[in-house]
Amino acid sequence: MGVVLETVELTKYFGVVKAADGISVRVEEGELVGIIGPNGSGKTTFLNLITGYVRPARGSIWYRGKDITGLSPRVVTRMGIARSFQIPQLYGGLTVLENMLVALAIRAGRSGEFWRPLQEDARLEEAMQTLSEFGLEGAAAQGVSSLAEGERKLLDVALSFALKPRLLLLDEPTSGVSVKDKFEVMDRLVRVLKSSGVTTVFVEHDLDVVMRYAERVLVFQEGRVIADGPPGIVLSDAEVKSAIVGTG
Amino acid sequence: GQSSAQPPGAPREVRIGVVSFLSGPAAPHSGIPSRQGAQLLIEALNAGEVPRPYNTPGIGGVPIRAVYVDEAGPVDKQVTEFRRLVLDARVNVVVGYISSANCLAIAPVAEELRTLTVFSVCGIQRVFEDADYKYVFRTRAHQIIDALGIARYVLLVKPDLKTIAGINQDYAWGRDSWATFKETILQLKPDVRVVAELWPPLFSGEYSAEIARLLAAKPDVIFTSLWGGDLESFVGQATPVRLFEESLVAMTVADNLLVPGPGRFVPRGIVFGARGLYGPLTPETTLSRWFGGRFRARYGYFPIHDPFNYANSILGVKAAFEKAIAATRRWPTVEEVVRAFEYLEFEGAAGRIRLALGNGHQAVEPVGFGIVRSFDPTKREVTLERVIRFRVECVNPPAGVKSLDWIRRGFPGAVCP
Amino acid sequence: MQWAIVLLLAIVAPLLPGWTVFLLSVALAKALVVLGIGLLMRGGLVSFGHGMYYAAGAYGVAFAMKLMGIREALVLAVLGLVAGGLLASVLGMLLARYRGLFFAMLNLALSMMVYGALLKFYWVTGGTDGMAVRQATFGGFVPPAGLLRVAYFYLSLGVVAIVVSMAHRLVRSPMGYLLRALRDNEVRVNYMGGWVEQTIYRVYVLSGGLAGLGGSLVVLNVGHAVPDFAYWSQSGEFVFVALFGGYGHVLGPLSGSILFEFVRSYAYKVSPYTWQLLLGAMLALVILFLPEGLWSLVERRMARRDRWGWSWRPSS
Amino acid sequence: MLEARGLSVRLSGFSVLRGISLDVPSGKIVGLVGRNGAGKTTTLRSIMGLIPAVCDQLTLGGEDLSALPPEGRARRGIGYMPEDRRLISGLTAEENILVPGWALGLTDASERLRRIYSLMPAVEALAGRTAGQLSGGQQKLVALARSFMNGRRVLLLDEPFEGVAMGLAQRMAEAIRRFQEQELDLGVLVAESDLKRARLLAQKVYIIERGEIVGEE
Amino acid sequence: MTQLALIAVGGLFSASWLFLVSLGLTLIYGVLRVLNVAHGSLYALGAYLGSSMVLVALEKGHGVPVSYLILLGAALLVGLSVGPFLERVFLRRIYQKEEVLVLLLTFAIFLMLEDVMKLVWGVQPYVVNAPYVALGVVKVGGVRQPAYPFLLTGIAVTMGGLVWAGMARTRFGKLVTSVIEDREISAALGVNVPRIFTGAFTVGAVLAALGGAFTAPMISVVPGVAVEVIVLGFAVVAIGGLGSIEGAALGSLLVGFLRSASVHLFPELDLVAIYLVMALVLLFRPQGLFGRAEMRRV
Ligand SMILES: Nc1ncnc2c1ncn2[C@@H]1O[C@H](COP(=O)(O)OP(=O)(O)OP(=O)(O)O)[C@@H](O)[C@H]1O
Ligand SMILES: Nc1ncnc2c1ncn2[C@@H]1O[C@H](COP(=O)(O)OP(=O)(O)OP(=O)(O)O)[C@@H](O)[C@H]1O
Ligand SMILES: [Mg+2]
Ligand SMILES: [Mg+2]
Repeated sequence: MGVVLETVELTKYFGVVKAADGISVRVEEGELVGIIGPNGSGKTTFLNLITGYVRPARGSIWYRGKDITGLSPRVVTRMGIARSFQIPQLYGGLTVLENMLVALAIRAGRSGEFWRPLQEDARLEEAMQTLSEFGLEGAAAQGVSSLAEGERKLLDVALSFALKPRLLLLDEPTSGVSVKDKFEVMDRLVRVLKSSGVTTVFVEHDLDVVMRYAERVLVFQEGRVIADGPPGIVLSDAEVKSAIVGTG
Repeated sequence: GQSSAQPPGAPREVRIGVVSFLSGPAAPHSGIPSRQGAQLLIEALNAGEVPRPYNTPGIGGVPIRAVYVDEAGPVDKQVTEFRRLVLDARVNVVVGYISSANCLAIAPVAEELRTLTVFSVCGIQRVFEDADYKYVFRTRAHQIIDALGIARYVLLVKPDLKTIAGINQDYAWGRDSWATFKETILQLKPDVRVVAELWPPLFSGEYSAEIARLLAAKPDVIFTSLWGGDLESFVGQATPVRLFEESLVAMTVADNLLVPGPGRFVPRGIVFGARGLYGPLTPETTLSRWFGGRFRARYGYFPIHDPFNYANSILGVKAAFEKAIAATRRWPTVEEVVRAFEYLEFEGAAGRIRLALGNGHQAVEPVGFGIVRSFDPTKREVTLERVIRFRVECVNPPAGVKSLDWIRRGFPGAVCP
Repeated sequence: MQWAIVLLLAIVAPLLPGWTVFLLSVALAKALVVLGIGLLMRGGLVSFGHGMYYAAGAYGVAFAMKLMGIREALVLAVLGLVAGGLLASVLGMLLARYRGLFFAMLNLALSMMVYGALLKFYWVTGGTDGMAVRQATFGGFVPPAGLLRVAYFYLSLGVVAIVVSMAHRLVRSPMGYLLRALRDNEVRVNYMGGWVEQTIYRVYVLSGGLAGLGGSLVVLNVGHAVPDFAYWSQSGEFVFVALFGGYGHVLGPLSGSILFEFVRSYAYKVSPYTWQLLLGAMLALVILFLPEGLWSLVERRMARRDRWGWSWRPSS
Repeated sequence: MLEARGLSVRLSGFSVLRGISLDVPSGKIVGLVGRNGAGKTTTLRSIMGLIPAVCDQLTLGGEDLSALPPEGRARRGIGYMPEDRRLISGLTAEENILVPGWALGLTDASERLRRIYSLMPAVEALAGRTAGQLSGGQQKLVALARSFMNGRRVLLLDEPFEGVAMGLAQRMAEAIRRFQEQELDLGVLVAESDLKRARLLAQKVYIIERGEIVGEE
Repeated sequence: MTQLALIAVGGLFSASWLFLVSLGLTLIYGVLRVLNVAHGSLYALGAYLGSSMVLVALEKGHGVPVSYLILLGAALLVGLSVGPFLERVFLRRIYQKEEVLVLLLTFAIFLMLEDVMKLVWGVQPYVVNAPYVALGVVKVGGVRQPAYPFLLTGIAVTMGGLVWAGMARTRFGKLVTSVIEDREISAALGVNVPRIFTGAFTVGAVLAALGGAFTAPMISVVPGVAVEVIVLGFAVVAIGGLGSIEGAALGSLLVGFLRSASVHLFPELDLVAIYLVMALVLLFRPQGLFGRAEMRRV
């Protein structure tokens, strides 16, 4: 079991706001790590830093022994890190299916291809299958701009999942997804991730979800990691409790 | 009797396409006056009201029908419109064109479509110096006469001139005009110094920086080929700071300032050119008196060069047709008209026009200049002093010689005052 | 669909009056430029400077004839393509970083500098007077006068047919979709590992090449190249036609270009004094009531037919 | 206060809402609970006038709303918090909250702002920051505060707690309750996907499924 | 020394004019996200109406001093009537569409207005330079310079200040920001979206007409004056950063001074000066001098 991801003293201030204040974290191969913390504690920023959307002022990021600090999201993604977004990032002008097909085509390195149609049979089949894993097969032909918020969220996760990453970063994957579907989707997702050995880090506010799926929990507060450990232990910690329930 | 009867084989009407700027910045001073001239003449021809030798109605007794087309728009548009005129509107003759680029582009198309085409205003010498055309004619002299003539003029009225400057629009007309002027001056008086060469963009309209530079440089003579709205803006901005008193300003297209419109004026003391003997320089002939009078009565001002140029083209067409009819005693083919047109010498609306250059397709003309003594804004007339007219042989190169070569070689064969 | 239209055009062309054939040839050639601009627009990039590639094609032909004596039509057309593509491949390196109106304006600035250069180096380019282009040959032959226009027409039509069918493939290919995707959300494209700049660069070079190709065909038809080809208003017109026809479908630019040329010619004809009013009014109407372009009319029609077709099936 | 009868919406050929009827009485918090895509957002948006809807009746305190444009409905005192936050990213958080006040020319805008801050101190801490840079949850908070600005008679809250950490969610719920106590006859309609959470907050809950109300409790 | 002074004064004049011409453009872009080609037409309308009204006044024997007020009045008349008309009849219908589409609609309006002006004012040129001449000349470095451009400078500074204060400091400005960014949610928050649009467009139209009206005394007003103004205005606005008033000011100064310097030092550059500045600025600061680079929040 190697270290998949390691951050060293990651620091990023936005003006006076300490979005990351010396974050050092290590994630092992195959782990399923949950991140919790009050709003504005720097969770999303942490994912932005890892994937190169935001550059750290200080500190470094290592992925499988390689320094990826300062690399662009594209390069980072190409190295096998995918992420989903808190605010779904979709192609508003395309249908659900087309969104998925684009993801698959890029993953296969076919984005420069201009003579064969996007909708190849094999690709179509995989797309439909991935969509059905997220319960979106019914909406395949629908334009994404008319999706309900929860469906958008699911599609967003599905798109990052479809990239077959080795490290998957999910930003609040189930917020907006109704309670009934939440666990169903997570169950399926986690099963696949586990069986294929994908290392996963997910940000979540719903403690039930964290308790159930995370093997390890990081608690963020004001840009720092204030607790790190198995969910049962971390969530019963008094400091953590006050952080989660206290200031916001 | 004989003259008003139609020859055998005559069509019901002769269709003439008349192309000039009807919109855009070239319309007010050039395009619209041109159209006015053409329209007036065509109506009078059809009514048989034009004095001799054009007193027969229409062309060979056949009435003329004019189709007016806007010259504004890109060159591919012009070519398309030309084709539409010929192939769809079925005109027999196309007359007009003001922009040199359009003339250059249209000429080969006219050849292809075998359509008699007579250029009216455009002045670029390249048309007939660089190519031979069969169906294309130009009934005005090329632009060399303007800048060359005005150079000779300023040397005559200001023989001690030491420094010159130029302000010309940054496009072919401005470049060519300045080159001609400068070359001529330096050829005739090599010790003259050029102190400023300014190139405002076409239609820029704001010249305060240029004027300041000219005032600071204090050249003896300033040459400008500005025309239309640009010229007026320049005049408007240069007058209050007394540029025209500091330097002798020579304008080749000064007659543009005479087009009616509120508030416009001609400054005193400038060298006034009208691209030939037109406007206030028009010689007294039966036709010029008639045309000028009619034109003034109808449009409220004495015609400047553009209406005269368009009228000349139409008169040339009539003369050529009727010469051909006289030879064949029937309605002529276009080739017969072309043959009659070549080397034609005919009575223009303001003096005789001779097609002496370009194998008989290109006219030569005299040119004249004067210094503005006064301007009457109600009649839109200037009084000129020290008027000098240069005969054809002085300002036009001989046949077969390219204009610029002719200047550089020191005007061999020129006959000048 | 596109082949049907090509076939139709090919058959009726020789029967049409001469000036219509000419107008169609020019419209077809310009449709290539519009198509290239339309491709970029699918990626959310509007260029107000493609006139420079159009001019590059046109002047490329003029220089090839003047300096190298090349007269073969097809060779000249390819030269135009190369000229436009080359210029675009240089400028594209810089422009691929820009989006939105800045992309539009920087294109405009560059094209105006090209325009300025064509003016400034007048001793080479003839300045505003432009450069003449002589008749081209077809396989070494000069077609007789009567057939010349038809020959040019078939040349344009052939080129357009090939390009349109290639474009049709392209818009349905991964690259075509990626273009639409990056218009909607570049962030997501990056996070899928897609290379936004590279895609834009490729399409930009392609569209520059198409503009050059269009320019070369236009100048062969028109016979004269002028700096105005690179003027911003010419570029603006191309963008206009792209919207007028609708760039959502590859046939949009084609139909838009043809219709636009006819509409404009018609406006010149019926009201030589106020053609701008007529043209402006027509364009305003299209924009207000058919914002997806004229082709959307056709598509709506076809969609209706589809639905109608469905209703015939037995209901389940 | 707010009464809707037979609210139906068709969007691009799909029947998204089919005859929804609901009451939001004054002084009450009403929940609207359903799964993803059930039509909660669509219901709220059509009450706000943002999508065309067909209905038998849509009244606010007896006054017919159906012909009013969105700004007219806002003027009648309906505060709206959209699900996807929709802050004006170019303005600061405080300016965002003030927008309804400026737009409607509310004379008591600054007084209301003070009240909002006292209800939600966390918002005051963000007041001067550019809205576009706030974190997802912070934006939710500001969007809620903004709906308070002109929500004098009805609040339409679309999944207000989604993406909000537990502690803050509790305080937001508390703020909603206290705000309602202050604005005597305010009715609140909360769209929620979590029945449990809805029950905690609301006195009455409608269950929506595939565009229809299938139950209430 | 003289040359330097002349370059400075010339640059200031040129800059004032450019700023006056581009202010309304940048405002309308900043507010409506509309790159308004019809701006040129409004400018031309201001020029035509200004000239013809001053002409009538002078003929009626009013003194020249009144003419400055008349120019102002003409600009207001054009802006307040044509502005709302264009906005209500045309633009309002397609705001939610792409920026280019709106741009091209304004281009169609521009085409129509070109001919409308021809029908109203004919094709004869208008030169009404009494207001220009009346202000006399001043000496700069021993060279006579017209005083009128200083008036332009004054107007440009005043207008720039007013608009800047109006946008940055007032609630109206904030509401406008809100409407631009999210029309739908603004309406739901009680903003009367149509009124904001009409208001903003009208202000822009008044500014455009003002530029035209006060330029008219310097130039010959002929068909086609609209065209040149548009590109120059666009260039200045792009240099400064779309929608930024400070940017337009700085852009005008840059272009103005470069043009003035090129006239004195290297006249060959005059034609391309403005595009040179534009290309250089956009290369090194893609968002324009004062434009804000926006990062999408994910
Ligand atoms: N313009 C449209 N065209 C077609 N279908 C639409 C359109 N807009 C919404 N829908 C569909 O209507 C249904 C209801 O959507 P709505 O947003 O109201 O759901 P919701 O209950 O708010 O869901 P969520 O909890 O995920 O936010 C969804 O299935 C959605 O896909
Ligand atoms: N681009 C930015 N500019 C300025 N401030 C920023 C930026 N991005 C984030 N911030 C600030 O940094 C802090 C951390 O934000 P972040 O989005 O990481 O929080 P979070 O933990 O994901 O919160 P939430 O749970 O609400 O999503 C917040 O206070 C936020 O306002
Ligand atoms: Mg977050
Ligand atoms: Mg919803």
